Amino acid sequence: MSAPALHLSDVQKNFGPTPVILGVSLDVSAGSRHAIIGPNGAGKTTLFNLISGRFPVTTGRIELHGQRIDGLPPHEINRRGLSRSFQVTSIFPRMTVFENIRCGLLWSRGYRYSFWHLLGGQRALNDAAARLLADVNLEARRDVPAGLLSYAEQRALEIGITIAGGADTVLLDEPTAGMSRSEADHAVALIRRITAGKTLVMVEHDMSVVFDLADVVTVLVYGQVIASGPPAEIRANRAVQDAYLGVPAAGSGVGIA
Amino acid sequence: MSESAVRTATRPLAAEGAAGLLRREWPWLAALTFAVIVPWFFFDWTTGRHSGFIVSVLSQIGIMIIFALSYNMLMGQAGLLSFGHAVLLGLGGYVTAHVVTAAKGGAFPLPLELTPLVGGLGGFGFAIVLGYFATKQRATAFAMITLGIGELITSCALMFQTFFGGEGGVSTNRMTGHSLFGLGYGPPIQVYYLIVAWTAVSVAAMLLLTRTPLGRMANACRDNFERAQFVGYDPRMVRFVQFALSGFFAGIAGALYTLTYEIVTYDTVAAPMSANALLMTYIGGVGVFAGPVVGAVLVVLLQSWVSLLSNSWLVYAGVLFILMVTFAPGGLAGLVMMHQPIWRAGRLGRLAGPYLRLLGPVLLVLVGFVLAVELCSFLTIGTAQGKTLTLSRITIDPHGGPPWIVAGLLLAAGGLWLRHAMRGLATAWQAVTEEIKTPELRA
Amino acid sequence: MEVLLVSLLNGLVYGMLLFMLASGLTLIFSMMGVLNFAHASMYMLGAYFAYSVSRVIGFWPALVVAPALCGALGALIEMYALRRVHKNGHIAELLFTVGLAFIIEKAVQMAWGLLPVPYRVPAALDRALFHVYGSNFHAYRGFMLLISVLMFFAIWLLLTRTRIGLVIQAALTHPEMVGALGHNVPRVFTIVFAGGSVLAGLAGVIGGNYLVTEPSMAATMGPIVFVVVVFGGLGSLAGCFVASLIMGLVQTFAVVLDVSLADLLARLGVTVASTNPLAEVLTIPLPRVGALLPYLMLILVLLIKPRGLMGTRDT
Amino acid sequence: MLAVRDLHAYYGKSHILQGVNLEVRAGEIVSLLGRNGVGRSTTCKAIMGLVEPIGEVLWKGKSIAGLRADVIAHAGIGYVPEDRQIFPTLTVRQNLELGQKRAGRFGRWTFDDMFALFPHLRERQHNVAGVLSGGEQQMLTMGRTLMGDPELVIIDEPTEGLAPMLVIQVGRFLDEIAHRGVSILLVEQKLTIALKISHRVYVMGHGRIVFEGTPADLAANEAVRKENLEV
Repeated sequence: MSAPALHLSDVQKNFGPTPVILGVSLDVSAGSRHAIIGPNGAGKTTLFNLISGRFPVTTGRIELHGQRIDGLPPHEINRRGLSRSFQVTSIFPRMTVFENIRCGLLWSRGYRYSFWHLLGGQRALNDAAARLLADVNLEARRDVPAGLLSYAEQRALEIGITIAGGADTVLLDEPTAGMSRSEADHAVALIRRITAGKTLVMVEHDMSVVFDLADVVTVLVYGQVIASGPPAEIRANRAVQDAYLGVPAAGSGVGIA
Repeated sequence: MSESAVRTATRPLAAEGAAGLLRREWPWLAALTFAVIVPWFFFDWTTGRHSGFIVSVLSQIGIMIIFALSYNMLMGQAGLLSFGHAVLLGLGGYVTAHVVTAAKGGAFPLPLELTPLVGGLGGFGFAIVLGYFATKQRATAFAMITLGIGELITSCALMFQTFFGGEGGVSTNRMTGHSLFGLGYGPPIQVYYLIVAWTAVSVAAMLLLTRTPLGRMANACRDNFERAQFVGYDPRMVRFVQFALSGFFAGIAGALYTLTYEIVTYDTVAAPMSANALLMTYIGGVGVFAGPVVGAVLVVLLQSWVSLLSNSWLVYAGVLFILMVTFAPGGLAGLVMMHQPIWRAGRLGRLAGPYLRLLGPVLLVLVGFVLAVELCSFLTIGTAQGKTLTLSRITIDPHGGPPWIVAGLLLAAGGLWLRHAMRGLATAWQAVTEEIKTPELRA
Repeated sequence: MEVLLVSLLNGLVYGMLLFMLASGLTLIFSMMGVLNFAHASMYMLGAYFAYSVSRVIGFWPALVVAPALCGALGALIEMYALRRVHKNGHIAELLFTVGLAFIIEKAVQMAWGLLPVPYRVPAALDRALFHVYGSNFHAYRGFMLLISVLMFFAIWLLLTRTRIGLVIQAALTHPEMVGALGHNVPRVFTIVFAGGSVLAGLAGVIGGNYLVTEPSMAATMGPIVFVVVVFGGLGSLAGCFVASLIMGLVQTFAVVLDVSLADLLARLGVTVASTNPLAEVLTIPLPRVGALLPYLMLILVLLIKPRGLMGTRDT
Repeated sequence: MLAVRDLHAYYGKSHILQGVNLEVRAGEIVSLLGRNGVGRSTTCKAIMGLVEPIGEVLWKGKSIAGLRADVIAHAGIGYVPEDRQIFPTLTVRQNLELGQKRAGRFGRWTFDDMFALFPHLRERQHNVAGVLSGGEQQMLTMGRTLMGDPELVIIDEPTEGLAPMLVIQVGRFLDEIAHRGVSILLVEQKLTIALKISHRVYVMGHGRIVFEGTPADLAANEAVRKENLEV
């Protein structure tokens, strides 16, 4: 069995005095679709920031396909095939939508820091960018500065940039946040199609998206993993429901959908 | 300069090539032809020579265009605010001076036409050394390191003799006798055309640079350096390469400076020159590629014309800066761009009226302000230098009452009228923008 | 030995003067988030106002009037101009102060002429305070030290013990929240900007006659104050205090120690041949290199610790 | 007491609030629920004048839209931000002091009330606020806003990132201030608290209010919960 796409062993993170991640150990097998759920402020985004190298780990190890990546700068990790999106949309606002997507492609197509290639003439690159633009359904907004897009369109662009680099491990942080039902459905279909054969790790609040897409679900509460397994098992898990609702609500009868 | 180039590339290149280039880049070609023919308007047929003042101003404009554009490679393209860009210009100039002197001494037959390349490589080399340290940081820390480097090199220039020639600087003689076209480069007009050639080459190169992977990633790092990291680019390396290339073009400007004035002193590396780069680029417009060109032309013209008449250029530059920063942060090019949606919707005519009404009060305030400034300046500095304030042959006594009253009146009346006209313009602008709510803005 | 003690004292005096200038700049930076290029101009104005006022009503009243004038000017600038530029972003604010510095420099030349102004140390303090090992310590330097130390405690007490001080400290990091709690934040910004100008003005009053009062004094002092503020750590008063002292001592000792790199190498047994291309660099004596040191230190510290000695924020 | 009609707001060019209408009557507890990114925090900031509001915001019949935040605070509205924004360099007690509109003027709440509500803060009152834990910071920011004696408190996601035990304490805090006659506009993620203590509930969809009613109505309305709320 090849090394897991992602292997976390006893990862801890403190911000000043307050511990945020209290020893998380997690394996994501290659090619699997893994969802991380948990109440607001449980440390999901912080975990993504540790894996992607945005924040240094306080203690513990993170491995990508068996190679240690904790401590590497984000661009090194990205070049090894791990790409991530952000919970708070992070795009290039003053560049057009087409250019945003193309920036995501540049490194993987080997252009590196070239100042001798004229991008206008790079037919293969531009066609690939155009295809991606169609995938994320933003063709109509091709030459619009990304800052002018609506919230949901920016989220779609965010996903486009993340998958542009062709990374085999994709981390998506609340990809459907703020989207309407129809927009979310389209995004889910896109994610399914684009990450076929790749390893997907996703933070998501919308339970229908989670149970629709994920084959493994990990529940993170207050910086600790309290359960991990196939969706059906998690849904039935009593501890998860309590932790999730905070105090078991008396009489409101609202459980996990 | 949006990505229309992509569409033309898909059609057969040969037939499209020339026409497409012309259609898209006509402003640049028009500017180039203008630069070539303008000295001949000032040609004195009797003596068979061009007016020295005009040629020197035009040469300075050419040099400053390259310098301002190289500065905008950092500020506008990569979002890096540098307070020491003059260092790259000056060092390029010093290198050229030494190389030209060596070439004249017969060490190696370097044609003068290629010396700007030498200056460029000098600038490039120093930019790599200085850039290695400066681009480790960004934003304020970067700005402070460049300020430090600027002051450091300026002090060195004053102190060390061998390379910088100390207070006196390094002089050289451009007539090395080596030239590709057999030109002696004695008369300044020949140097001017060399400058025009190099300016055209540099502008084209920097324009194309904005369409390369590095150029685009520099914009990406400006907008959101964290996202750039997550698409595989090390923002520090992007800043470093961009800084080095910017040093190359600043070096070319430095070389042309040396060829024009045949002397390089510490003020080519000092803070005022860096402030000049900032002034030209910001007033021209940081967000538009051609902005710094407009800024360079305007600032050089203003500077050379005003310094002829008065010695308070600094006040005018300061006021110009403050007005631009408060009312037009996007610079002149930014202002023009703001009118683009209205122009595209064909409603620009509606604004013509308010703009014309604006002209009167602006002139009034301008005259009042200049009068007041000149009165003050002649009150103290003028008397010290024994000059008197003459306005079209009427000598005005700064100590007397009336001139001050006139200045005060002009300013007050002009100010009120201006405020009224501005309000008129604002309402007209509001009405027009309301009408043409472009589809993109409607979410 | 006595050279050491005297230079130590002089270094302290110069350091404290730098602190008075730099402290105002650090406060304004933590509030505006951008460096105020016109701060050294306020220092210059303080000296010139003191010169004019002291000629009319004497040095002691000028000690109060001149900084007050600078404060008033600072308040006007913040309220009627800087506040409007705020919405155009940090770079616009910074360039506004650059334009302002241009105007003030020229206005001073117009008002007081191009040549240095004879702004002298007041007679009462123009004598030796005490002798140390044969050379005497000038009374005026003692006075400067006294004023700057008093100023240091005044700022410290104001910021930590008074309500307005707490509001300022809070507004420096969370202006929006302070507003939402019912405090008039724009007024706080004006107070901080005016306060910074008062400090710079006061530094001008007591520094102007000690050094030289001339139109280019802002341009010479400006970069050094930037170095101190950034070296100490942007936004940190304590860092600014330490950095000012270090800079004061370095500048003073550099002038005193007449030694060059070549001498040091010679002590290590390496003689520098005059033909060696670096000969000039190695043989240049320290006093002449004094002007370089602050910038060398700035670049070094920014590379090792981008936030400076005790900085809290880097942009 | 507070009436918001057809409120719009923009961040740069993106149109976040697309016509929000809501009301809070005297002594009432109203909850504002909805997904991340639908504009709940923006609504609070627009009312508080921290973001430029386009539309009508009436406080006791008088329009306060677009006034400066401190003027609105003086009118009697308190605001507890989602990211707490405690003043790290000041002590806990000094943070509370800054909550008071005038020096030494105590409205309904004195220091002792605060320390009674949050015993933890009494021992830590002279510590610098920067070293407090997440929960303690949440208590401090709520206490600080109360010190200004507001008639209406807008609280943005007080339970975010808090351990279950602390969530209970926040619930108790909300009950306490309601009893002392302070109206509350609560923006919350967890349905538990919101449904338990609110008189009325709004649910926000895409920059717009998509549901208004009592907690019981919401519990019964499967569709709205499915579309707009995640658990």
